[in-house]
This record gives sequence, structure tokens and C-alpha cells, in this order.
Amino acid sequence: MIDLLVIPLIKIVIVLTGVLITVMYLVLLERKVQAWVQVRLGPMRVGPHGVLQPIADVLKLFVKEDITPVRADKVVFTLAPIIVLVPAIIAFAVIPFGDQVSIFGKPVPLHIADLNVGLLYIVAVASIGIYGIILGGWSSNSKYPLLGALRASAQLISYEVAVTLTFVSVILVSGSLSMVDIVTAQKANGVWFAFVQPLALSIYFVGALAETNRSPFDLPEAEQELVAGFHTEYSGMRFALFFLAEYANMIVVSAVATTLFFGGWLRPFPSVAFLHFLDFVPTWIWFVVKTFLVLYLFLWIRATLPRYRYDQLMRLGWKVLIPLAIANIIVTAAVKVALSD
Amino acid sequence: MGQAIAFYTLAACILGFGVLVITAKNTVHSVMFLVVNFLFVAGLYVLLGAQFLAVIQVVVYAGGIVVLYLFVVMLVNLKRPPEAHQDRRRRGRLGVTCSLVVLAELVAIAAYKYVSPAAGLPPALPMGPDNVAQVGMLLYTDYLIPFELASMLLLVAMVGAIVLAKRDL
Amino acid sequence: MEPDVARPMFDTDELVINMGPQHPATHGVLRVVLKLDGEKVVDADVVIGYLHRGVEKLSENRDWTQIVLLTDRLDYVASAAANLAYVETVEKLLSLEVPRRARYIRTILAELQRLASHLVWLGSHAMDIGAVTVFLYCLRERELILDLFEEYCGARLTYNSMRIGGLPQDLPPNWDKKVLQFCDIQLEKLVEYETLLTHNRIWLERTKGIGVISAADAIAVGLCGPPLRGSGVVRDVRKDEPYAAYAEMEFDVPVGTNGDTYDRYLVRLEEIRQSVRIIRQALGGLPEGPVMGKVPRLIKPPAGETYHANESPKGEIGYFIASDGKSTSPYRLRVRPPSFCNLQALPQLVRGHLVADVIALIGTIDIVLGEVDR
Amino acid sequence: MTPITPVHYMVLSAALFIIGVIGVMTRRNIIVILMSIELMLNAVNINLVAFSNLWQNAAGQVFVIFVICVAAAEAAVGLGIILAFYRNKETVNIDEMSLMRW
Repeated sequence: MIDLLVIPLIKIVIVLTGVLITVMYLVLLERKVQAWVQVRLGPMRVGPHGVLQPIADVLKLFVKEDITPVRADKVVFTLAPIIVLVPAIIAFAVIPFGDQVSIFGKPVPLHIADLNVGLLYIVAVASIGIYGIILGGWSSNSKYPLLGALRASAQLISYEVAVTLTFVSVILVSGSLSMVDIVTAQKANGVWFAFVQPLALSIYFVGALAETNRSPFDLPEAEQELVAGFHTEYSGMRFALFFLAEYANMIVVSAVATTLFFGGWLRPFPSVAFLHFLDFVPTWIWFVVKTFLVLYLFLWIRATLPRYRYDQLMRLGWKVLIPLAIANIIVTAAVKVALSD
Repeated sequence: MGQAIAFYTLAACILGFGVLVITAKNTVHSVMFLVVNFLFVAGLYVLLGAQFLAVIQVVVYAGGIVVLYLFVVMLVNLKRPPEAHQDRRRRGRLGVTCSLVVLAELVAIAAYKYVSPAAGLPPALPMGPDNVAQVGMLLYTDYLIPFELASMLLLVAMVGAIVLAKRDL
Repeated sequence: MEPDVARPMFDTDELVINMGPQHPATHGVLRVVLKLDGEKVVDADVVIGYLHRGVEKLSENRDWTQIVLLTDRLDYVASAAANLAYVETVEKLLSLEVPRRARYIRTILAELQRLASHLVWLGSHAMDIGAVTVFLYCLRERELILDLFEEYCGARLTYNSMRIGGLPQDLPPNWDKKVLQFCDIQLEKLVEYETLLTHNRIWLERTKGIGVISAADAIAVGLCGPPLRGSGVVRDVRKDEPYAAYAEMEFDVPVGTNGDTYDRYLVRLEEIRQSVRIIRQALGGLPEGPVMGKVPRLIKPPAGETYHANESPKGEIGYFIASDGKSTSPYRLRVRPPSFCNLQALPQLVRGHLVADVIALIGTIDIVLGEVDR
Repeated sequence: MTPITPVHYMVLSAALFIIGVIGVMTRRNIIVILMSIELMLNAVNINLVAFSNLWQNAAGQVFVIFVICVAAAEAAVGLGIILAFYRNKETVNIDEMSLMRW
């Protein structure tokens, strides 16, 4: 009973709170990093160096008036943010945060579930989030959100193809769809897949930027163009849910990048013996550090690059990334076959 | 026991949302119910030990095909609210009668099989542990030709859809 | 059934959207009514007048010196340029001789103002295309210019920095050194903006080939300033009809070749360099002497009318002033605002482009609504 | 409670199929009709998976993959036709699609 219910439940609670707190502080980190790049200070007033800013933000969003446009489809309008948020959070179920640890002599793996279709599960869950965006834009009964929603869905679907294709090449190397097996395969091979599949990594990263609506692909919410995109009409708590989902998605894609390409919970250079002393660091710390480095890259890019235009983004997705990803799969498969002989 | 509960819940949801799909007035709501319906069907696949299919169902059906529907519904409704289409009662009634007859027939067959001794089919066993490998093996060996044909079909459909939907090539 | 020929096949997706007057990318209260086909702009209708304050009519009830203050409010990111054009027009009407030192200082102020205005333009243009960092970098340097202006005339935005016949005061001590220092900083930081943009693939894709306007079209539609030069027309009032001390300065007039958004961007960046060059020359050869000419106590120009134009950062700013010779205020004052004339090209520029380009194109013509609506 | 046998799945599948049939017969909105067809395809899939489970043979699942392929192709082409039709006649009512009828 304890193995079946209590431990997973505790894990779910820990992951959920961890994710929510990380999201809150990711927002602060983003504002701070942006500010430092842009010769500003960022939030400074709430708490020392603004460390309490996220709490103030959340409080503000809670007490703000929650407006529903008069002719909006009320049910769908309320459901849409939830449809966006739920997939973003349940995707964490298959992410392995660390190796097995023993707590009170009981071995506990640091993941909620190890599905044999783990990677596909992430793809599936991500594809559901699109509905929230489209429906949110549609139900607002307003032109800007609708345009933003149509843009968003087209963008997400296009880039999902490229991202999924990069998964295929990783699967070819690892020989498994399970997230845990992918990490152990990197341990067995003694090398991170980032070095085995550099092209897949770059395609995945670009695709991830586009899938999480991050700059330079932040068209669905391009402030200067479509006001705020699909969530223009949202305010208060429901807006906060969209916001939360966006950042949760960022963490998901970073965590997936870490797992697939940067060796998950493994220490750097897992095969080099004399770095053995690094093993004293708990595995989950490696995971968190790597994830944050990927996240930092997201923020850095946002502060540096201008924004793509819609048709250019589509062209990049379909005419560059997808063919490259397919070519990568073919090459990977050919090499695998050649090596196995 | 647990399996039965899961089955009846899923079945009820599948049928309920199926009915909602065809009865909802607003097409967008229809599409939403369809998605939910597909998700429950995916749940049923998990119950039947076909995890790979369940995920494919979500990715392709819920995440791909139905999004396409939603897209078209929105393009079509962009300018005007969904029109109240004139329902031709006569044909509607015909359809209901027709389908009720088929339903009765099928239920009769099922019920007959259920009560007859021939229904003593072996209970559902759990599938092999590696469902993905199993399906993949079959797909790339015994069913290789159909698989390639399917990919051709998709290519043709893709070209066809682009030709149909693009205003000027 | 006959196909309906009169109706275009795809008018079902035609969508009319309002961009502005409250929109983050319309640089104030510009309203653009866009007719879209999908995301493509079929037509655009520019609606202005949300910021009309009647500067021209007000001028008829102010005396000549008070009007300088009104001109501050035209192009509020480059008020010194508007000041200069106005006082020069009145001086022309009065046939006043302005001391050489005053003309030099006016040139310096006008060029500093051009730098400030171009920095605001570059920043907001880049921000419209998504490069927020460039905006803050540009404003960082503009802040230095504002400090310089503050030291000179006490104001940071609406300077009221010119007087009919000269200048309100001489330069503060050490001001020239600070300006030279700033010039160095500016050239150094210009490289920083260029690293972020000029060779950035995304920036190139967003600006190259966008809003192309040929030289002939540009002249026909009445473009002026950098947008005109971006199309390859060599026209700069500073060179063609020199005023202030420009006749004694050495500088190049950069022109583009394709007339697209990228060329207009390059032209303005080069103008920043040229402005720095002019400022250095003017400070180097700054003559001694008074900064105020011999101006009658009561300014009452003789009956007559005149038109005088300057090269403001946005383009050719001109004043047409008629005096009846009797009153102490103009009989009629008419401003030729460059933003207004450049804005006329917007519908032509955006046609056939995407919504996202509209933003880039509003940015590229560099308008200030205070000047458009007057 | 009786154990869940393939017959249960068959009944469920039949019922879902009938819902699809009723949708096709009664609704006049062509998009809803296409969705009803998807329901029917799903009903078939449920059957296939159920039998695949019964015989412990993954071939049934392979067929489901083919069905999903066909459904995707059908949706893409069908919706393309709807879009083209809507552009010409501004309707999605199937009763007005009678141009090819003799």
C-alpha cells in the first residue's frame, strides 16, 4: 500500500510544489536576467533585491478583478487556462529527477512514473495544451485573441513535428522510449547524447523555444503586434494560470533537454573515472543545475534576439528544421546499422 | 473488480461524450467533446494493454486531427456566428430509425453471444511487457508494405489538402 | 449555377482590424484601420487627429517669441530642431543677422537633437521587432544627451532652446568637453547596437525587402528625410539649402539603394556617425563672440510671407509664416511636419505585407504623433 | 460483478458506432458529420484493440495504426474540401452541397 499510494502521493506533492515555486522564481530570475542584460536593476523594492516580488505578483493576480467579456463563451473561457496548465504540470510525471535514493533504508526512485512510452507521453501531453490556447482565443470573442490563437496553434503543431523527430533520433541511440532508460543509456555509453546528437540537440532547442512561445518565436503573444495574443481578454487568476503554464512548459522542455541530451541526473563526464569525487553531489542537484542552465539560455536568447515574423517562422519550421531532423534520423539509423554489423 | 470499474467508467464517458459530440449546437463545443471522447478511448487502450496506441491516439487524434477540425471550424465561423442550419426533419427521423434498427440488431447479437455458452471466451490477459517493441516489430516486418502504402496515402492526402486549401499555388 | 464572379473568392477571411489608437506599437495615438486577408494586409487607412492641439491656430494669438514654446510640443523627441526651424524662419522674415557663434551652437544643438531622436527611433523600432535590449541601450545614451541639454537650457524634453536672433545663453563652462566625451561614447556604443542588429539574421529577414519604395514613388508621395534618402534620393536640406553653420561643415549624406526598411535603418545609423562628425567639427571651430544678435525689443516683422525649411531628424520641417506687419503675432503660421508627410506613405508601404510588418513599417518611417496632429 | 470480456468491448464499440451513424444521418453541418465519422472509426479501433488483446496478437494494434493514418488523411482532405466549398458558397450545410447531384 505504501509503495502503491503513499510514496507516489508524496512525490506528486513534492513535485507540484517544487514546480510552482520554481515557476514563481523563474519569473523573477527572468526579470532579473533581462534587467542585467539591459543595464537595469529589475525588481528591487519587494524584499532585498526583490526576492519577495513573486509573492507580491501572485497576491496581486489573486485579488485582481477577474473579467469575463460579455459575449464570451463563459464555460470555455474558464476552462481554457486549465486545459493549458494541466498538461504542463502532468508532464512532470515521467521526468526522472535523479537516481534511486534510499530513504529509511527503502529504495525510492526519484521519478513519479517510469512509463515504457515516457517520451511519447510527453509529446502527447504537450499536444493537448494546444487546445487551451486555441479555445482561450476563440472563447474571448475578440479578434486579436483569435488571431493569436490561430497563430499559436499553427506554430505549435509545426514545431511539434520537428521536436518529435529529434526524439526519434535520440530513441535510435538509446534504444528505449523510457526516460529513465535514456539516462542509463547515456551512462552506459559514457557520453551525453548532446555529443552524439548535436544536430538533434540544436533542432530540439529551437523547436522548444517555439513550442513554449519564447523569443524569438513569441509571436502568439507578440505584444507589439497582437496586443497580448490569445490571452488578451484574460485577467486576474485566469491570466495567472496561462502565465504559470507558460513557465511550467519552459521547465518541462528544459528538463526534457537535460534528460535527453545532457545526461539527466548524471554528473558531467560520467565515464571519466578521476572525476569520481563529484559523485558526492546528490544526483538530483545535477539535474536541477543542468535544467537551470538550459533555462538561463532561454532567458539569454530572449534578451538578445529580435522576433521572427509568422511566415518566416513557419518557413524555418517546415523547410529547415523538419528536413534537417529527418536527415539526422536517416544518418543516425545508418550509422547504427553500420556499427551493429 | 478494478478493471470492471475502470471499464464501465470509461465506457460511460465515451458514450456520453459521443452523444454530446453529435448533439452539441455549437460546433466548437462538439469538437471539444470529441477530444474528450478520444482521450477516454485512449484510456480504454491503456486498459487493454496497448499503451503505445493510447499515446498515438492522443498525439495523432487529439493533438493533430482534431486540432485541424478546430482550425476549420474557426475559419468557417470567423465572420459570422454559426448559422442555424435548417434541419430537415424527415431525413433526421429516417436516420434515427435506421440507426436504431442497427443498434437493436447489434445489441441482440451481443446479448446472444453473452448468454450463450460460446461466450466463454478467455478473460483478457495482460499484454506482453514491451508493447512498443511488439507493435514495432510487426509493423516493420509482416506489415511493411501496408505501412509504406499508408505513408504514401498520407503524402497524397497532404498534397491534396494543400491543393484544396491554398488559394493560389 | 454560375460562379459569383463579382465577389472575390476568398472574401470570407477578410478581416478589418483596428490597430490603435491605443496600441503598444503605434508610437502614440495613431490609428491604422487594416483590412486583412488572412494575415496579409490588403489595405490600410491611417486615422489621425487624436493629438490635435491646434498649434497653428494658437500661434495666431501668441506673440512671436512665445511661439518657440509651442514648437517644442510638435516633435517632442526633437524639440530643438523644431525651435531652430521656427526662429530661422522669423529671422528670415525680419532679415536678421545671427552671430556666428550662435549659429555654431545652434548646429551643435540640432545635431545632438538628431542623435537623441535617432536613438529613440532605433530603440523603438528595434523593440517593435522584438529586440527589447536595443531599446534600453539606446535610451541609455539618449539619457546622456538629455543631461547635456539640461545643463545647457534646464529642460530635458521641451527645451525652448532658441531665441529669435540667437540663443538664450552661452554654453556653460566645460560643456564642450562633455559633448566631446559623449561623442566618443556614442560612437563606441553604436558598434554595440550594430552587433545586436546589423548582421543578425532575424533582423535582416525582418527588414530586408520590407516596405520597398522606389525613388520615384518616394518623391511622388512626398517623403522627406531618412526615408527619402533610404530610397536613394540625395536630398538633405543641410546640404542643399544650408542654414545655421552647415555651409561650413563637412559631412556626407548617406543614401540607400533598395529603399527598404533595412536601408532606412542603415541610413539613420550612418547619420548618427555624420552627426558626431559635425558636432566635433563645430566644437573644434567654435568662434568667440556674442550669442544674441541685434533684435528689436518688439518683434514686428514687416508685412510679407516666407517659407523656410530645416532638416529635422525626421525630415524636412518647414514653416510658412505670413505677417501682416501690424500685429505682434503671425497672421498665419503653417507647419510642414515631416512626420505627417512621411506618414502618407504608410498605406503604400504596408500593402501586400503581413501584420507584423505593419509594426516594422510604422517604426521605419519614424513618426511622432505630436507633429503629425499638431 | 462479471469480468470484462471482449463482448463488453463489442457492445461499447457498437454503441459508439451507432452514435456516429446517428450523427451522420441527423446533422446537417458537414464538419459535425466528419466528426461523427471519426467516432465510427474509433468504434472500429476499440474492437480491433479488444480482439488484439483477446488473441494476444499485436496485429490488431497495427491495424489501428493504419486506421488512424486513414483518419488523418480523410480529415485533411475532407476539411480541405470543406474550406474550399465554404469559400465559394459560405455555408457548411450539407443540403446545399448538391452541385454534383443529377
